[in-house]
Amino acid sequence: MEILDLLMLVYVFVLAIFVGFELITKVPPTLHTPLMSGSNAISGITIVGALLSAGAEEFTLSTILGLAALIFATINVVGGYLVTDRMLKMFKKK
Amino acid sequence: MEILDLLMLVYVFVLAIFVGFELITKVPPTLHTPLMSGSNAISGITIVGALLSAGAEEFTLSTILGLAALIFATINVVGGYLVTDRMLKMFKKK
Amino acid sequence: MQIVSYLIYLIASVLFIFGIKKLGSPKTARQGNMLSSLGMFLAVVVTLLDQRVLTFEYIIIGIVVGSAIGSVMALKVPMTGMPQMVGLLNGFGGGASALVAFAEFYHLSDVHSALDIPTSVTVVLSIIIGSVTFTGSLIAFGKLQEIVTGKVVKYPLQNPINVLLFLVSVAAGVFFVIDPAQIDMLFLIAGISLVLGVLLVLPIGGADMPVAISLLNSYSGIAASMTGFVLNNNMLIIAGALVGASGIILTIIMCKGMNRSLMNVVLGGWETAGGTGAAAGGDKAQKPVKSVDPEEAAMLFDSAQNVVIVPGYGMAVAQAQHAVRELANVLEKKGINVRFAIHPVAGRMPGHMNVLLAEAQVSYDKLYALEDINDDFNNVDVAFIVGANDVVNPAARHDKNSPIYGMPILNVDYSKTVVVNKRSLNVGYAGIDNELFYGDNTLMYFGDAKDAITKLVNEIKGL
Amino acid sequence: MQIVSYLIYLIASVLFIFGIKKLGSPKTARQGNMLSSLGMFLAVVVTLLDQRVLTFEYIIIGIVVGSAIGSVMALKVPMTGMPQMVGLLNGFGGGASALVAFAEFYHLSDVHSALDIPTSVTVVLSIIIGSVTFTGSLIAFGKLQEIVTGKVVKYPLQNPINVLLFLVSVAAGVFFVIDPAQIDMLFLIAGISLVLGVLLVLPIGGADMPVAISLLNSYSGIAASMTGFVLNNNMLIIAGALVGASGIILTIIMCKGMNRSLMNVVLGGWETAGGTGAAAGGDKAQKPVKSVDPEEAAMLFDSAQNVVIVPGYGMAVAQAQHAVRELANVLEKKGINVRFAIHPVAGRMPGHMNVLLAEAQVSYDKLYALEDINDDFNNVDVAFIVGANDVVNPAARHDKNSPIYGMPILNVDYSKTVVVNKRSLNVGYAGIDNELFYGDNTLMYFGDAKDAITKLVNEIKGL
Ligand SMILES: NC(=O)c1ccc[n+]([C@@H]2O[C@H](COP(=O)([O-])OP(=O)(O)OC[C@H]3O[C@@H](n4cnc5c(N)ncnc54)[C@H](OP(=O)(O)O)[C@@H]3O)[C@@H](O)[C@H]2O)c1
Ligand SMILES: NC(=O)c1ccc[n+]([C@@H]2O[C@H](COP(=O)([O-])OP(=O)(O)OC[C@H]3O[C@@H](n4cnc5c(N)ncnc54)[C@H](OP(=O)(O)O)[C@@H]3O)[C@@H](O)[C@H]2O)c1
Repeated sequence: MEILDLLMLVYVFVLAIFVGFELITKVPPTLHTPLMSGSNAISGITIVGALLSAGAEEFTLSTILGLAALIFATINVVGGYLVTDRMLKMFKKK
Repeated sequence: MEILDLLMLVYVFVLAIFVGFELITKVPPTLHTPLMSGSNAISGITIVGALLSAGAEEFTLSTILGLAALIFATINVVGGYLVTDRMLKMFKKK
Repeated sequence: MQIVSYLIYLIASVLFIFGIKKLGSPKTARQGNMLSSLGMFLAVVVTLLDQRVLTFEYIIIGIVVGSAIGSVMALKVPMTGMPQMVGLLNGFGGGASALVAFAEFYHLSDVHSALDIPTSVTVVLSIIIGSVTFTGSLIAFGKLQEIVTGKVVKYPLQNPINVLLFLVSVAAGVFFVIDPAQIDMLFLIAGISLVLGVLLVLPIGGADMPVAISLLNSYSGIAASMTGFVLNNNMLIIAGALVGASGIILTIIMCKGMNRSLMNVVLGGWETAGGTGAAAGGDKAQKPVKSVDPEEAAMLFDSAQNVVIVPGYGMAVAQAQHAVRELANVLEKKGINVRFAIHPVAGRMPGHMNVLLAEAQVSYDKLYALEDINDDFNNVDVAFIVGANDVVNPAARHDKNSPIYGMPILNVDYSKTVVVNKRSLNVGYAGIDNELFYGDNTLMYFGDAKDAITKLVNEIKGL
Repeated sequence: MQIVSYLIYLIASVLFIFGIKKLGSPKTARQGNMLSSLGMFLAVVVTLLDQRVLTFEYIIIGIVVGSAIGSVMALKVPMTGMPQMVGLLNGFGGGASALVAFAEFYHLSDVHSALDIPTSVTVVLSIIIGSVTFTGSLIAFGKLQEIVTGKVVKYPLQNPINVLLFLVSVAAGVFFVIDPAQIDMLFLIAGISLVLGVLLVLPIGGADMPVAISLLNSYSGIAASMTGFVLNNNMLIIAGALVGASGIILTIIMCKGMNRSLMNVVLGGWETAGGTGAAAGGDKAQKPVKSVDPEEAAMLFDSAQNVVIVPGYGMAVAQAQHAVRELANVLEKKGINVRFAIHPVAGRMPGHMNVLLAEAQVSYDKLYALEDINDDFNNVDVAFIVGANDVVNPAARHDKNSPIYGMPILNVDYSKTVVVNKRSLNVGYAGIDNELFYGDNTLMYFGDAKDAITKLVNEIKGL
């Protein structure tokens, strides 16, 4: 990877921080707990990295690490989205 | 330019649109006229492209076009920021 | 070296973002504009250090000439001329984008034999958008400055011709992308786009120009982004995207406020828009209105506790903002509570009234937005309408056949007395009659806003 | 092919953004969460089509096992256990990031001879952040679940040791970047970081855990972004940045609400925090309090017009949300106006009370935020405090020496009568006495919230 390519990624990072900041300051306190668990589920996005490592052709150390990472990340993703949905299902106006 | 590099730029574009959208919807109606002229000044950023073209070593068609572009863009930038500042200077609370 | 300039471009982008963020409050807005211009300054300085920049003579000429013209324009324009000014500056920005794309094309074809596909596509798009923005903005400027007719211009086969021109330029673009040596295609595209800019804006009514300008502003942002794609420069893309978003959002706000679709505006829908209202003149004479002279009006104000002033386009036309401010001062000295109610689309561009009143040094915390004051008109003794019309038309609330039905209006008719200052019973922007003028609690105070209010102030002072 | 997957990654990123955007309102929040999970699904599917993925057996095992564990956890956890749950999930996320960085290192060093500098830097950062997040979150979970001591743990040279460990891991990181063949360095870094995670969270008081968890959540987002840098994948960077921003903002909100600096929390500042408050017990006995029994309380409620219920951490401990909802129902049936006042840091995590009341099916439009109800307490007949303490402590308004001075509180003491339900006069989270309990218009209604309110409801029904 070239330093210039890295800088490209830094641009994306900085912009995404801005987007995140603006959107999250708009979430009302009522929804802060689901926000916490929902954004936590998003952080399970490393599942993508885990899939790449766990799916390598030969079974190497990399695969084992990848498998462990995959299990961890899947727990984070599936657990996070489900529990958030469970909470949000309860928010009702009558 | 590779298509993949182009996609990189598309990411930046999409994120910047989101940032712009979130920030601009927060600007109160009071400031909509300065917003219009201030953001117009920012659109003079093509001055960067104009500088690159106008500063080429040999005097070619590209230089002439660049010079014209530079004058136009400078008018946009200088005029835009000055007029916005003139307006904003007037917004006072007493 | 390139790394440093990339980093500084990043800083400039962040400054643009913060600049717009700080425009979110009148307190920080000026600082925001300065941050944004600092970003621009950094961007220019870094670019001058780029290895591609070898001679500085033309650059100095360009910057000096451009800055001189820009400064003079910025310092000379009267506040009432803001819509035109933004339109004109915008045109220059669009023009610059198109020129840069051309220059870049020449430069690249000197260096490489052929352009690759993404580059040639973005060159074509830059030229199309930049050229349309350029001539379109000039026409918009001309209309507002009354150099070009403000009327809705219609000609046979209008839309088919525009579509045809557009398709031809797209086709030419495709040819160019397939064979980037065909420079004629670029000229063809530019020519057609310049014509298209004229044809697209000409049909739009003069009073609809701010919408067109805001839309073109959005285009010029997108044109800057396209240039960013050509030059592979993130900062241009970000800055352009911010402007693009800003233009489109303001356009939507205006259309919503006018209760019309963008299509309707762009296709020159309302032929009556901005007209003198001869159409609605028919039954006007029949209905009786009550009118007051300066003395009677002064007495009315004098006995009020709570006054709300509602400015509209007429205040801008008459340049009456200073007189209005004088009125507010005089009333406040008498212990009367004076507030201003600002409708989101009063005047001819978003925030128009706010800028004028700021110029006349009215403190911005006396300016109330529609939703903040509308429930309070019941408690208002005198609502004073200065050159506003559509934004206080009660038909919007109940008359399903009215073209402005559904548009939110200021409920001035709920106050105890309404005093309306305008020159006649003529219609406003939407070209429709206003039942408010015939209301039981309405008094018309005819005259040019500036004159009439100056007289009123003198009367009140004399009491 | 790669173009398609880049595009779909872009779509997934946009879905995450929209998902969080829609969390801005309770009406669209659920849909937002679904959009976000759809984004995740797309990301997974596209990755499976990547040319690097060649065998699916381990993937299937991983997904099945992970999904099973995740679903069971998500469906079994009681609503009161949310803080722990988030902490635990968060730890898994951090662990996964560190493991991926390792795996990627092995993979890359199989393919190329040496890693380039940006890659090795990001590998090191991923491992540090991921490992700290992993063990830190596990300790936080343990503290909340009361497996690990909830006390503020202090040991000699605490900060020097942490700084030293951190410097050692940075030094090891530098060595690794200089010579990426030194795999031992990576193990050293991982080991130290795992220890550091434990040492950093252990000193923090149990009641401060939500702040720690939120901060670690932010770290795990940043870890995901780092992984994105390693894999050169924008989507990971974007998703990670969103999470990073979310975590840090929630952390700041909590610190502001508690009127403490982040440093103070992280360094385990308040030793008394979450304690039983023996310290403040001294002069408590002297001052007289008035207390009521269920019957008297019921009569009070019965004669009220306007009731505001203020829930706090005690409601969560007692799981009294259903009883509270029952109370509101009974009162409403009698024509009494019942509202809930929710302090921003009531309970132990942001939005804690809202989730519990939502679970008990209280409509969210009956829940008022501090700024929306605070001016109205003058008109309230009975303010009923259920297991809240610090968030209604008037000392925050006037006692400059109080640790919570300056923190915004609910002005319940302005209502005609205040009824406080808790088990004793013990202190709450901040470990300070509450003068509200001794106020003239305050009545204490002692007892566990669930029991006490159930009794109250029965009495009211019997009236
Ligand atoms: N603000 C925006 O962003 C924007 C953009 C595009 C369109 N618009 C449209 O513009 C309209 C704005 O409403 P508005 O109520 O402000 O204006 P309006 O409805 O256009 O009415 C303006 C009134 O001012 C009077 N006037 C003109 N010159 C005057 C003078 N010298 N002294 C006193 N009065 C004078 C005119 O009546 P006389 O001729 O009888 O004096 C006219 O009826 C809306 O329909 C809106 O949709 C707004
Ligand atoms: N929400 C957040 O994000 C967050 C995060 C970190 C820290 N905090 C802090 O947490 C505190 C929250 O304030 P708060 O007023 O909600 O809670 P609090 O001040 O901690 O007080 C809770 C009270 O509930 C009572 N209680 C405990 N169990 C009970 C039961 N079973 N039945 C009835 N009452 C019971 C306790 O008194 P008895 O023992 O006498 O019953 C205690 O005084 C603030 O200081 C805030 O800064 C909040």
